[in-house]
Amino acid sequence: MLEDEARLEQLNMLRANATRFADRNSPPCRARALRGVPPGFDRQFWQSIASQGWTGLLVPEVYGGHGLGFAEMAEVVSSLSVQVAPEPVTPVLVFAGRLLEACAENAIAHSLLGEMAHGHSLPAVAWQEDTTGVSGFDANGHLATPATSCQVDSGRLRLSGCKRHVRPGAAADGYVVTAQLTERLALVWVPSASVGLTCESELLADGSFAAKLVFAQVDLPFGNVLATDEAAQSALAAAYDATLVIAGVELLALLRQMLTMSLDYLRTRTQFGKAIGSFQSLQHRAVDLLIQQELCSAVIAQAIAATDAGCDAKERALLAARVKARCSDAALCAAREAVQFHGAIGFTDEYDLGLYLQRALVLAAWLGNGSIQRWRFSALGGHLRSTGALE
Amino acid sequence: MLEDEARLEQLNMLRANATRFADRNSPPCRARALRGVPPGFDRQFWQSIASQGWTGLLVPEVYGGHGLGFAEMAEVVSSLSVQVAPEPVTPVLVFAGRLLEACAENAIAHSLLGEMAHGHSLPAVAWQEDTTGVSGFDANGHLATPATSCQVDSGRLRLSGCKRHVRPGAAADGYVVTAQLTERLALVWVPSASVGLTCESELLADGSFAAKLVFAQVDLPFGNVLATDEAAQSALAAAYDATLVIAGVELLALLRQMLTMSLDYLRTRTQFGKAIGSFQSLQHRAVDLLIQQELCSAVIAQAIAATDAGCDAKERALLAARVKARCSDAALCAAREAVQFHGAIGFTDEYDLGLYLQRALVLAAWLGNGSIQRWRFSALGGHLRSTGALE
Amino acid sequence: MSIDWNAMETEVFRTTVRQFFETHYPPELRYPKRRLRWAEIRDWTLQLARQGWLAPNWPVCYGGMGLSPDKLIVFIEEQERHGVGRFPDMGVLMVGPLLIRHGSPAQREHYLPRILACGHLWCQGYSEPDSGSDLASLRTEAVVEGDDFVVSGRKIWTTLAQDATHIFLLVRTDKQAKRQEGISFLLADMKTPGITVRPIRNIAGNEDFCEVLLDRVRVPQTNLVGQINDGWTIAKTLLGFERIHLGSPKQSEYAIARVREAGEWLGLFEDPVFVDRYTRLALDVADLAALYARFVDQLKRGETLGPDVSMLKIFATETYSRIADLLVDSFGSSGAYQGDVDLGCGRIDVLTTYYNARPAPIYGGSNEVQRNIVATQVLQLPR
Amino acid sequence: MSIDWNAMETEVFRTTVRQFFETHYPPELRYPKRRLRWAEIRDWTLQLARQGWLAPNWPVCYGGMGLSPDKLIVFIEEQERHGVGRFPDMGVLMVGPLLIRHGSPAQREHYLPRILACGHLWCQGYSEPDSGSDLASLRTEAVVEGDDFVVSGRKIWTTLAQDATHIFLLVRTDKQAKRQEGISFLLADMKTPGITVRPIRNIAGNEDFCEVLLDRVRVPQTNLVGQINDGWTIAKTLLGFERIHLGSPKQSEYAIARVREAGEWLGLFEDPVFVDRYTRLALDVADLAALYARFVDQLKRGETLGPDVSMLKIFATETYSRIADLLVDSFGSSGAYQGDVDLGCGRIDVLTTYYNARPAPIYGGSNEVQRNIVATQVLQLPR
Repeated sequence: MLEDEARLEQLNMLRANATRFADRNSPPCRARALRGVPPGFDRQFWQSIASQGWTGLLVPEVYGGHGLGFAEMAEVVSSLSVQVAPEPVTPVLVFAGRLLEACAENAIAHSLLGEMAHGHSLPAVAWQEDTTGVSGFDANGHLATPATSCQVDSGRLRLSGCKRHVRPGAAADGYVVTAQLTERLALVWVPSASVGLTCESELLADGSFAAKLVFAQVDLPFGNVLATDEAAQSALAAAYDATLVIAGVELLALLRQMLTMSLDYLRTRTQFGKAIGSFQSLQHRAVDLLIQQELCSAVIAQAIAATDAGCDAKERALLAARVKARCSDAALCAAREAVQFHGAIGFTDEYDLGLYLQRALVLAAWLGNGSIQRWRFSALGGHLRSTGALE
Repeated sequence: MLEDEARLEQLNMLRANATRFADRNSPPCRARALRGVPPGFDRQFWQSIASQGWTGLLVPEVYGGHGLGFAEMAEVVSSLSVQVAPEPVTPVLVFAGRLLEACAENAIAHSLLGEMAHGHSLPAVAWQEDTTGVSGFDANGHLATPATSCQVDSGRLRLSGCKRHVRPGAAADGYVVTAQLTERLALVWVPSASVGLTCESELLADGSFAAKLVFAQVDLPFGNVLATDEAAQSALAAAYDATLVIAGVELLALLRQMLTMSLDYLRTRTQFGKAIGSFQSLQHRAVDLLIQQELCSAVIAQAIAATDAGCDAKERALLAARVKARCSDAALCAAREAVQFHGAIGFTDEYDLGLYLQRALVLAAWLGNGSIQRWRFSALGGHLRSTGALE
Repeated sequence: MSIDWNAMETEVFRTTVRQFFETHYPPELRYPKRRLRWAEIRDWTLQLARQGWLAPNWPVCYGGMGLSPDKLIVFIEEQERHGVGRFPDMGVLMVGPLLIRHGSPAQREHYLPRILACGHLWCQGYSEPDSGSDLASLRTEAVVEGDDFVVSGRKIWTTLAQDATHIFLLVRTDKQAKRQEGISFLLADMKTPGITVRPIRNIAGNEDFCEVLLDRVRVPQTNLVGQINDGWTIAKTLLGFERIHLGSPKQSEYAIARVREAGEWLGLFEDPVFVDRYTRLALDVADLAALYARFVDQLKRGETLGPDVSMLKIFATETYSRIADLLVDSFGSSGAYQGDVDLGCGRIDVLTTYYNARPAPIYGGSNEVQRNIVATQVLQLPR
Repeated sequence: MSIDWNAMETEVFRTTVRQFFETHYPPELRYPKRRLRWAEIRDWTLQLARQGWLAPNWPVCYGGMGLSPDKLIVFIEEQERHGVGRFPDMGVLMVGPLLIRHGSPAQREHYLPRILACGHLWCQGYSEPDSGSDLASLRTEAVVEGDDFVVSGRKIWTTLAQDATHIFLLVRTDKQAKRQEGISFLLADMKTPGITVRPIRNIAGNEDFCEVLLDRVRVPQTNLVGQINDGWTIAKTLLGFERIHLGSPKQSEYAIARVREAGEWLGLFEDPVFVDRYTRLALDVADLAALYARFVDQLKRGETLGPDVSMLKIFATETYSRIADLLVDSFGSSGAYQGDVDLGCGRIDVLTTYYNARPAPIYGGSNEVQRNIVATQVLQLPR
């Protein structure tokens, strides 16, 4: 836990800053206006995020960043999520960012990381290949070897295959692509302008975009292989787990906001001569949402502390799956209940609730939804551990 | 449906009679007193059931019964179940009774049926062999070939194996046992006094008993084979399905009674200066139980009408599985909620609610609980049918 | 034209109706994802009108088909089975039966033929921003001035008011009276000065509903239906088929069929966990249909439905909602794709089902209110 | 004897406690299925007393261990981990802390040593037949006559009153005052004439609870704790550790371990549907433990718990209940067997878990009342 008083102090300051920044610069109407208009977010706003130093928050100082931890990243992400800011902070800075950092011995990764830290580049990760995304995992719940293949031909690479569900889609400056290289996993950097790469945009529930990428014999220098084999495996697993946790943070922020909006409505809306919040059945359902919120919060705190402390890979994977499972389901449940609490008004486009509901749909589905993460938890063997661990 | 006005009239009369009989002769305190004392029910009371003509209700007139249908049987069973009468009406009269009737070309079955119809004999069915009972079904949800084997040796039978969950246990006068005879299914009659048969009693939640039967080379005349092969299969399947439906009727009666008791309590018990039944959260949960009750009732009515009309075996099996799945889960849910509605008093032994809860546990588990029946429904292929069938 | 439908064998009638729908209903409009706009459904509606089938529920003498309850149910079943979209049917469903029962001869003579000719399209002005579940608290006011009522207020959740030519309104005509006793029932032309329609876009991006602003709208006193201050009672007589309609298993049946399709295309039936979840819901739908059939039988026997019919609406909409959740869940990483998800072998629109299911427990009297009704009126629990 | 436990390293303290339990606690009494009776747990309790560990929560000066909150939690955790059964601990948990805070010197001097010596075993006389969730409506009355209160009424759900030598009572001493303001706190010897104990058998066949009938029981006025009519306030100060105790994940952890065992023995982990149901609940338990740990940390930091701690009790007991249901379900046709079900490789008592889980959402303030508390006091929803 965050025993360190100084860090706690710093976290509180960061939270206050981030909240102030997001409140001022990113009211929900900003998100509303960006829906469905490619790229689905605002690159200028990304620059102002960069000015806050947040694009480099997780990046070690040697690569031009601030070298802070997940606890700090969570504060930033949470503040932006409360305002449904559509910028791809988690996919770029956490998923791609952690991956690049793990590969930073590679010159390209090294330089990309610096550019990302300064807000000049938006890398994305392309790993899933099927409709549901389930083929992204092997029978033991680990990340599976992809079908996308990478052939070596006189010192050059030829990449062929197809990737799906890539966020932030066509707006990324390039992709860290998982591929098979001589039957081993490789992480390959593919700039978005590469010849032979086509990118199809898919509109998501919240008006943001995901990409379907098709690689037709994309020709790349050999140096674009950022990592292979076990190094690639462990980099990918670590980045994926971290992203699950931060996606959980986003989902929790959405849940919190939906519950807050609902409580405000329940307190003020009157029907049959009294505030509807005085009706016991609604009260009890609101309490059940609060319980889910606090469960999310508790397991996220546990996961962030463990990840920041650097626990072993298995433990980290189990915690991350737990976070994503709990937060995905809880946020969708909150969305459902919030609409019901509000009645018809909650289902109108002009009321902000829909923005949260739609973002929750996107984040719950991303990277593996609650059902998939619960299955992963058991496939990883987590369900057979003794749960009697208070110490 | 029961278009026939005369039959409707007759059903109403039967219901009134059965209700009056059960109310007068079988208050819950009778059931209470019989708990845990072998045989777990009252053979004299069985005689008075016989005097009403109910032991022969389903039995065709040619075998000494009344040849009535399942709709009539349901009325009798329901009235007795409302009073938690512990007599094994369903296991004996429906499960064993239907089986014997289907085998009535066999002389032993013929005579047993007549004895049963007159209340002189209590046959039981022994078919399950494992702890959970799941091995009683094959991968397609049909009744599986048993491991119990029957060898033919110079015109005699030798039966070896083990059967479980046999109701009414040691009190039965004999067992229709499923066994393998030259790799085919056979139904074999084993009198309870047979040499080589040992019977271990298991106490059930409601104070009644089930038997574990061990057959150690039990020697029987060949004529005790009541049916083999397809005749045995279809007799067993039909009897099993009918029993599922009538067990559903029992469960519904328990549910109804638990809801009635709860509503009475909710209307009269005051806390915080008002009847607790005025608290909205309890009201809404009571409504959810009512919905489950009515769903049970609707699907039972459908199943009884179809069974009485003689629908095809597949349709019958699907309906029976649906009935047992819905009624098992609904009754257990009602038991749980009824205790919660009542508070601590509902969990005391002196309050009758416990009798209903415990009987519901027994009946829900018997023959395959809700989860197992839902699985069977899909294994039988029922889940892939179009559900759009209003006509 | 004047066939005695009720004398016809049920199955013959069913076949007749089915064939007509199969022959004439535009295939591209089957199972519409949202309420169709007048421009889309106009041709079909006019064809129905020409056939004399626009108002199956009206008596023959007023130009309807005069169907008995059991035949009417067959008609509706066949509509649902074929996925026939609703036209703006408030005139047929609500205004016609109301005027036949409570209207003046002049009102009947004026309005009924125009409804049948599709000249008048009606919308319903009941709900208001501050009276959702608590309709009787409505505040739109009508004051008598000369020969007119002058109506001011706001109506909301008015289905397809954009397409309507007329609106029927519940308005407050006596502010002193107890809630339900000061309400009257008025008919108004949408072209009357002072009426403004503002479509409301919903989360799914459709504009099924509108807000209708009423600013000193002059409605002739002759447009009052029934007695003054008797509007609540009159409006209540319109409930009937409406109440069972909300509990129809059709939406759930359609949705579970989408899950089945998706399951087959995605190979999910290999996964026992999916099969388990799917089967649970398929059984809920099947058992709902059994319960629905019981209420339909009641109607067929000519009986009226009691407050227990609310059970259907509760279970139907919550089952629908659970199915929609399973559909989203089954699609995994594609579960938040807008529009059709391409599965190679076919396309399924996941989110539209999700969006349609979301407000189902709200519309037509929220499930909370329905549960209150069942608790107090059926279970006789104290208020 | 007077070791400064709080100065000890946490892990050293934990090991010390653990070793003591492992060495001395009777193995056959580990994880008891029901509350143990005095005859069963007596030897162990006396051993704890001899060790000076009977009252870990009392200050050293009164003969307790004087543990700080974090050490006390370790002590409780180790008890739970080893499955140490509760002795009749109302004297230690409730009466001691209460007398230390509100008792007279004479009361402290008389009662505290006797509790520590196990000479006095206390039970709690709060609930009444007509005041379940609504404790403040209690009607047992105490009237002053000479030097005594004369007490008449009925107490119910009194845990193990059969074994108790003394009872502490909430009684009404002012019938005119507002509900909570006319209540006093009395101590009584169970041997006083007029006290009758009637054990109440529950569905599981145990007699954990009793009814205590009070018929003109004379209680000396010196047995009044605190001021007259101040009993409600005094009783409330006893809440604290109690409230988090009800939300402990231990019962759920124990129950899910039984499901795991059953699953392994029955081969159910081959069945993906079972794995799915099991995993869902295992995650509920794990996340409950995470939330519980957060509240425990609050206590360890010496903070008091707010009304939000009720969340724990709600989720803990309902998770427990769901696990018990899964256990019954997993056993299929053996799910209704009384007592141990023999699985060849081992035995599991299915119904005892089911029975223990059933009233968990009722005891200690029903979950309905807990939800009311959270709704109004935490979520600030209107009453």
